[in-house]
Amino acid sequence: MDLSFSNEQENFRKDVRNFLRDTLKPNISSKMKLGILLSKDEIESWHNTLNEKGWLAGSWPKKYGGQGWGVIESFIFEEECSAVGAPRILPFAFNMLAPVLMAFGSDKQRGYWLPRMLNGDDWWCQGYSEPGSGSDLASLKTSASREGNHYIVNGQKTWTTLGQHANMIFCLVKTSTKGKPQEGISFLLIDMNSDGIEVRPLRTIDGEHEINEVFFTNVKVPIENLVGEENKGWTYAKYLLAHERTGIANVGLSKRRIGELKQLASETKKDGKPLIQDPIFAARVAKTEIDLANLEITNLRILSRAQAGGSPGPESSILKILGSEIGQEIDSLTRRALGRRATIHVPNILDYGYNGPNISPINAATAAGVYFNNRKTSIYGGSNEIQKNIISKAVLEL
Amino acid sequence: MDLSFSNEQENFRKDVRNFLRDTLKPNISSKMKLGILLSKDEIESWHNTLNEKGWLAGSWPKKYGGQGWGVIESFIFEEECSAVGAPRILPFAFNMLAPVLMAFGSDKQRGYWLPRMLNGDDWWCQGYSEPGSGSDLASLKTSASREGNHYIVNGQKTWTTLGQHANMIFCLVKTSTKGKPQEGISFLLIDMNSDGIEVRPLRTIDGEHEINEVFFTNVKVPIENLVGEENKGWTYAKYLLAHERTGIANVGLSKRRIGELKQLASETKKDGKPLIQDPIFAARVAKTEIDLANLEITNLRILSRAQAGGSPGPESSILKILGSEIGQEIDSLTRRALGRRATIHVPNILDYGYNGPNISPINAATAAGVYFNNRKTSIYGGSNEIQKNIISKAVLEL
Amino acid sequence: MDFSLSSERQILFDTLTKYFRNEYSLERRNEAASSDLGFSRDSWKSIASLGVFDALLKPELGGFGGDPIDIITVFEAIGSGLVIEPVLNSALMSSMVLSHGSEQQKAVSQAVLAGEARPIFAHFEDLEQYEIHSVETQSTESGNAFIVNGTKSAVRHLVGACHLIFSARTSKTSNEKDGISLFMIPLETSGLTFETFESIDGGIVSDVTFSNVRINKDSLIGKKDQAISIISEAIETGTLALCAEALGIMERIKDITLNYLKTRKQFGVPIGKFQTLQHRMTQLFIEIEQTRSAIMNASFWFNDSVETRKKYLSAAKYTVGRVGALVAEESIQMHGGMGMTWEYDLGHFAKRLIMINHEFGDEDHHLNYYAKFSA
Amino acid sequence: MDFSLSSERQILFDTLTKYFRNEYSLERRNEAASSDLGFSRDSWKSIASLGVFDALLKPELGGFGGDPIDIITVFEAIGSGLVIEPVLNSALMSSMVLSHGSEQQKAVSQAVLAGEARPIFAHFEDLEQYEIHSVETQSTESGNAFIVNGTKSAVRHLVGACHLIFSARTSKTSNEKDGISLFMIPLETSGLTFETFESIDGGIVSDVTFSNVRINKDSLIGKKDQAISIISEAIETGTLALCAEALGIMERIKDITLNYLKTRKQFGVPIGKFQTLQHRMTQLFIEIEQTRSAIMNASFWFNDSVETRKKYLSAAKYTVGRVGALVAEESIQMHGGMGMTWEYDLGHFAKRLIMINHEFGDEDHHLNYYAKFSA
Repeated sequence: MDLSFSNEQENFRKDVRNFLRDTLKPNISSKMKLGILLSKDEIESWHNTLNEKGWLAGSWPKKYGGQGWGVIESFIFEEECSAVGAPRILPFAFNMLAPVLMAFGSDKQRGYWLPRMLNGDDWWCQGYSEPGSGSDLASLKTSASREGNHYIVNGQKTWTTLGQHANMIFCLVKTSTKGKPQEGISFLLIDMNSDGIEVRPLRTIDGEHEINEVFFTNVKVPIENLVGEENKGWTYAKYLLAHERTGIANVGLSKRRIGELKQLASETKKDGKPLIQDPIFAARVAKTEIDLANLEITNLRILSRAQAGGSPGPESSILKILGSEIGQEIDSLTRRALGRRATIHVPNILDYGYNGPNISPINAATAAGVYFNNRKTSIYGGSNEIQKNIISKAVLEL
Repeated sequence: MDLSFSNEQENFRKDVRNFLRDTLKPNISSKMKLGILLSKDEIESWHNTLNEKGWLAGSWPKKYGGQGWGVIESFIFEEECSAVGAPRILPFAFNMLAPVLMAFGSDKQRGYWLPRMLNGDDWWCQGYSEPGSGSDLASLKTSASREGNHYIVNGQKTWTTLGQHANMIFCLVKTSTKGKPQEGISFLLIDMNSDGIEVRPLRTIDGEHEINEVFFTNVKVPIENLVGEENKGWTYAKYLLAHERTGIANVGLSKRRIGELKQLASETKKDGKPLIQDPIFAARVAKTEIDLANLEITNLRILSRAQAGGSPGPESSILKILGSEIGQEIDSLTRRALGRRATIHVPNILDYGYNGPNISPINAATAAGVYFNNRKTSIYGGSNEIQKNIISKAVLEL
Repeated sequence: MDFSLSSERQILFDTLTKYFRNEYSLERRNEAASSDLGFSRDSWKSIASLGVFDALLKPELGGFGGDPIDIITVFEAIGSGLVIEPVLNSALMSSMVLSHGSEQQKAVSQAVLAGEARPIFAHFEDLEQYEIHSVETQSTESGNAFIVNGTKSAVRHLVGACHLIFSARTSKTSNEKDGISLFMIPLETSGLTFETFESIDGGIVSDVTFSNVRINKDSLIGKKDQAISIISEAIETGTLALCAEALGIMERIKDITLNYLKTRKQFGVPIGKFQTLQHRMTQLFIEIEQTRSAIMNASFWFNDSVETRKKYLSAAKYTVGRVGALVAEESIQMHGGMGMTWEYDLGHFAKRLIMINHEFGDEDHHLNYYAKFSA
Repeated sequence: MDFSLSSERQILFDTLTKYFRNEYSLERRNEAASSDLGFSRDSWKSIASLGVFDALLKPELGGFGGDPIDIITVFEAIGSGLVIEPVLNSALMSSMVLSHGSEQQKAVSQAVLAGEARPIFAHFEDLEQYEIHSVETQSTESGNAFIVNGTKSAVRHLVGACHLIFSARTSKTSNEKDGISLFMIPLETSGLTFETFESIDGGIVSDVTFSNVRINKDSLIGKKDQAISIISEAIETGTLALCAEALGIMERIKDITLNYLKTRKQFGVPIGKFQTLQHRMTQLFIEIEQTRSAIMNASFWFNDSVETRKKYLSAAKYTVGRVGALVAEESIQMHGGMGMTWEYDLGHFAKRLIMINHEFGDEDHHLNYYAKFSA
């Protein structure tokens, strides 16, 4: 048993750190630290910066333009990015669609779509959830019927994160109503500029526009945009879910945010003394910090098992549950630390052209909004209830 | 809205207080405060003392020898008894069987059994649970088949509290296998001295002998010992469950015990200062105290609704859940307050003839044992999970 | 012992909840909340005309209510309607403060009753969390005037108010609870600067800064240096009201969530058939019942000794804080994605419920207070 | 980075757990626990002969292990067997303390390794909870001797020991951490009185009182007045061991409870099919995994700086305390009545798991420590 990183890994960490120091713009990192949604340009610009270094898809095999990073390298990269507030690489193309294409796509699909991802030619979004099927994904209703060389797609997707920027969407659609619900699902790549697609914003409770509804009315999709076999989409979706988990514990991000919380709580006061000296608040912070220190090891244990045995198993559901709960606890403590000023809600505080008053402490501008927005983290990507069902059945065999 | 007691009620409280001051023996109250199981003699002696005053079955109608107390009077009586550590009146005869006999028994049964309860002629125990049917009571298997003027009873009951002292047991038995499981159950009174009955002790995890297994092998029970109609026992059992709840919030008891806990925590030390001054421990105590203060009102709200509308409704499941949880939290804090000395286990510390060493603080002698023993309070009488099912279905209509 | 409302209060409660349900839609509320004023002048007048202010104020303040039970009755209804108008501050707390003032000052309070004035009482400052005596704004006597310097922080409803009522230190004493005075000035007094922000739960909050603001001596309310008990009483009354508002919100969230559990289907059955959700919903129900009990208790002891009042008030606000967070978070979680959307009612109730924890002390603050009073 | 045990340690762990499962039944354990000695001399010898002590002790103490990983490996196995013999105190902690002593004193430690001696180290006193420096027992120099007065409280396994190792104040200093010394005396030294009590989790605990006990100067272990770091190291090592013991117990409880959920039927189906119990069991599983991580972390940082060691050790003991109570209470609850009975295994594991929270600091104590070190 040895929990230390190898020399190579430590050197890689230094490289990442240096790279971030040289390339990350302060305004971007400030926005990330305040939990402010980046603009399309800002995200694409960061993707380009990473792509120039070859790190946009580090975990991809080298033959596809990646670095062949193992899970530990990916972990180190994400931890360093989180530590300084670098933007998260959008997962839809790189962590979700790409592994499916690599495993199940045709040579032609791989050869066409993967380079375009690296170049930033496409902005991908995910078409899974529907109004009537959240956690019960297999009950989805969007249909694709074959007509000649096309599928005709009808239906509605929802909860489509950043779909407003996307030109492509990968969808689960119903291609057959025979057998179990899972057996008639296919995996389709759809051009968002097709006739019959409408994207409507769906504001979240903090007032942000991050998610969308996507409506499909007789949308024509060429059959070459089917991934793998017809009616096998459920298998690919499950494969994708497993791959999606790698960074889901958010250890690096939460570490940075606990540090910021402690800093904040040393500036705000309770009965004349710094809040962080209040034994009850200090205990809340310490509990969260310990949970996180434990999660760091749990995360590495599960990842290194994945490293050895292929994709992470159902145990990775632990990471989703704990990662979201700890993140939400930090959100909660941050708004508590702000006391009465938590009510302030100025998410455009760092926008170019903002000419409102300064806010002190600046965290007050977004803390409550972030708290409410992040309630989503225990809901999306398979709610924590679904994760518990998975552990219960697949790990505990109940 | 007025939460105060009437003058009559306050006067009644004074009467109870005076009575207890005059009659309760210090040794008994000390045992109660340490959570020590009383002997058969001690319990019977206290029942006699109450009976002489007419308060052994105060909530019974006057025509049966009670005082016709309402729920508020019963609450006051129990609160005052708890406050000074008076023994609990055993519920099996007075709160469980008696209401069933009053509602469903024959005149002959009422005339025979009720006076004997008051006189202390019988010690009743309850024969509900079976090894295979705890929370799923309707699945019980003990059978009673009619043969002439008798039922022949075969089967096994378990979790029979203080059954080792009992000469009578009221049982739910299976008299028919037709229809739903609930429809073939009857309510039978059985003499524990009958041939074919064997009582075996069942030690609890704290080493105490309070509960028992009762085995029935071809036990003859006269048909006049059937209560109400054959196969209607489930109705009577449900009626009984509702009646059992009146004192179940244990508000008075928990109030006294929080007081004792605070006293204890002012004597033990943490880093040189009284433990009660430790902000974290003080917060734990305060939380429990607030929960209890809230429960006191919730209890009175539900009881006074019961006063108005007959028997307490399914809302009374709240009282069982909160009452047991708060009690268990006090158990937990008491052992915590004792620190390293909580490990000491001398439940016979107050026995006549005990010649072992004194224990300081004396709470250490029993605190851990009581903590473990009281894990039962969220299990018996319909586990807290069953109570939640009841609320969910009967109150929330889910 | 009687846990039901008197028939007059029951009628008031029913009238208010009916009004809020039928006339005061969430859509209109949110529209008003995002206006420049942050609430609706029309709604303010309607609420005044319903007799809400009369019910909240004692006869000596011009009303015909003002008992703790009146206050919790009205504010439970206000919570159920997610009312965003400044009833708490302008009608209740300002009137209580002004009742200690001059006849001229009391006249402002009378105008409130008529729906014609809206003074706002600003007390808390800067980064200090919730301690009532943490006042650093200075008001220094200078001839016939006071010169005021300082900042009041995150004041709700200040935009559109007629007068600013505020606290300031008028002398330094060894006891930090002494030396605080109260003042009322017109909002347009020169030297005041305002910074306004959107509030997460709707409406506008303001920081108001005094830079050598010269105010008349007769701006003083009551006795110099001795305002802490007036402030405490107003804030304690406000705290009781907030608790009841939170309860009204919780009851609405309970209804919304129960309805969702009964109608939303997954895996072919209503999700309310899943035992996990049943038990979690039951937990919420139990906690809400306990919250109601806590508030009843606080109102029952409200006119007892100061220590007893504070003790049970802190017990109630602690309970509201702890349960409020639980109810908001669990109800969103049980809804899944739906609970996260702006268009659905739940989120707006949840936001207000959480932010009530940030007014007049959160659960930790009040647990600590309770522990002091019950030691 | 490698999370697996070395093959030697894996073999040791497998050997021990196999032995405890096959040769060390719970029935025999409970019989030994309720004997006058409180444990079994035979089991003690068997454990010694299995090489447990060699694995626990560093080469300089006569063993060939002693790494933090050795300690957690052995003690997880000890927990899984609910072993009641004094491995922790007599073999590990006493040896660590004696390694600072004279050759004569070290010889006792050598006899332990051979299974022939059982000294017991008694440090904590009276009603103070868990602070290591809270020593009030006095040891006053008097010519060629020390005169000792005081009481050591609730000492496990003292009955049947050969020697008593204890701490006492030998001088008053302004720093309460200084002025403490260590001694070893034969248990039969005159002037010692013992009061023995049954322990809730099995075995015997003793209060030992010194009344003007005259002991030889050569009873002193190491340097006078400067024992605190020796004591701390022994107790910190003991704390790590206890954490691992708790983990072994949790894993057993998990297995017992999972088996029950899969086999016990109610309402016609295994109770493990009820979603509420599935989610609660999943919660236990997650928390136990986190506990294992905490202990790995504590062992990883154990030989780092004192502050870092203490920080992660407190994180682990806090986690063990919090999760231990949850696991014990939830597993009993999910069993229902069965979990309450003496004849079923679960309760005995649960009792030991809870009482581990009462040795070397409970969750509150260690959370507070952690907060200090991470401020």
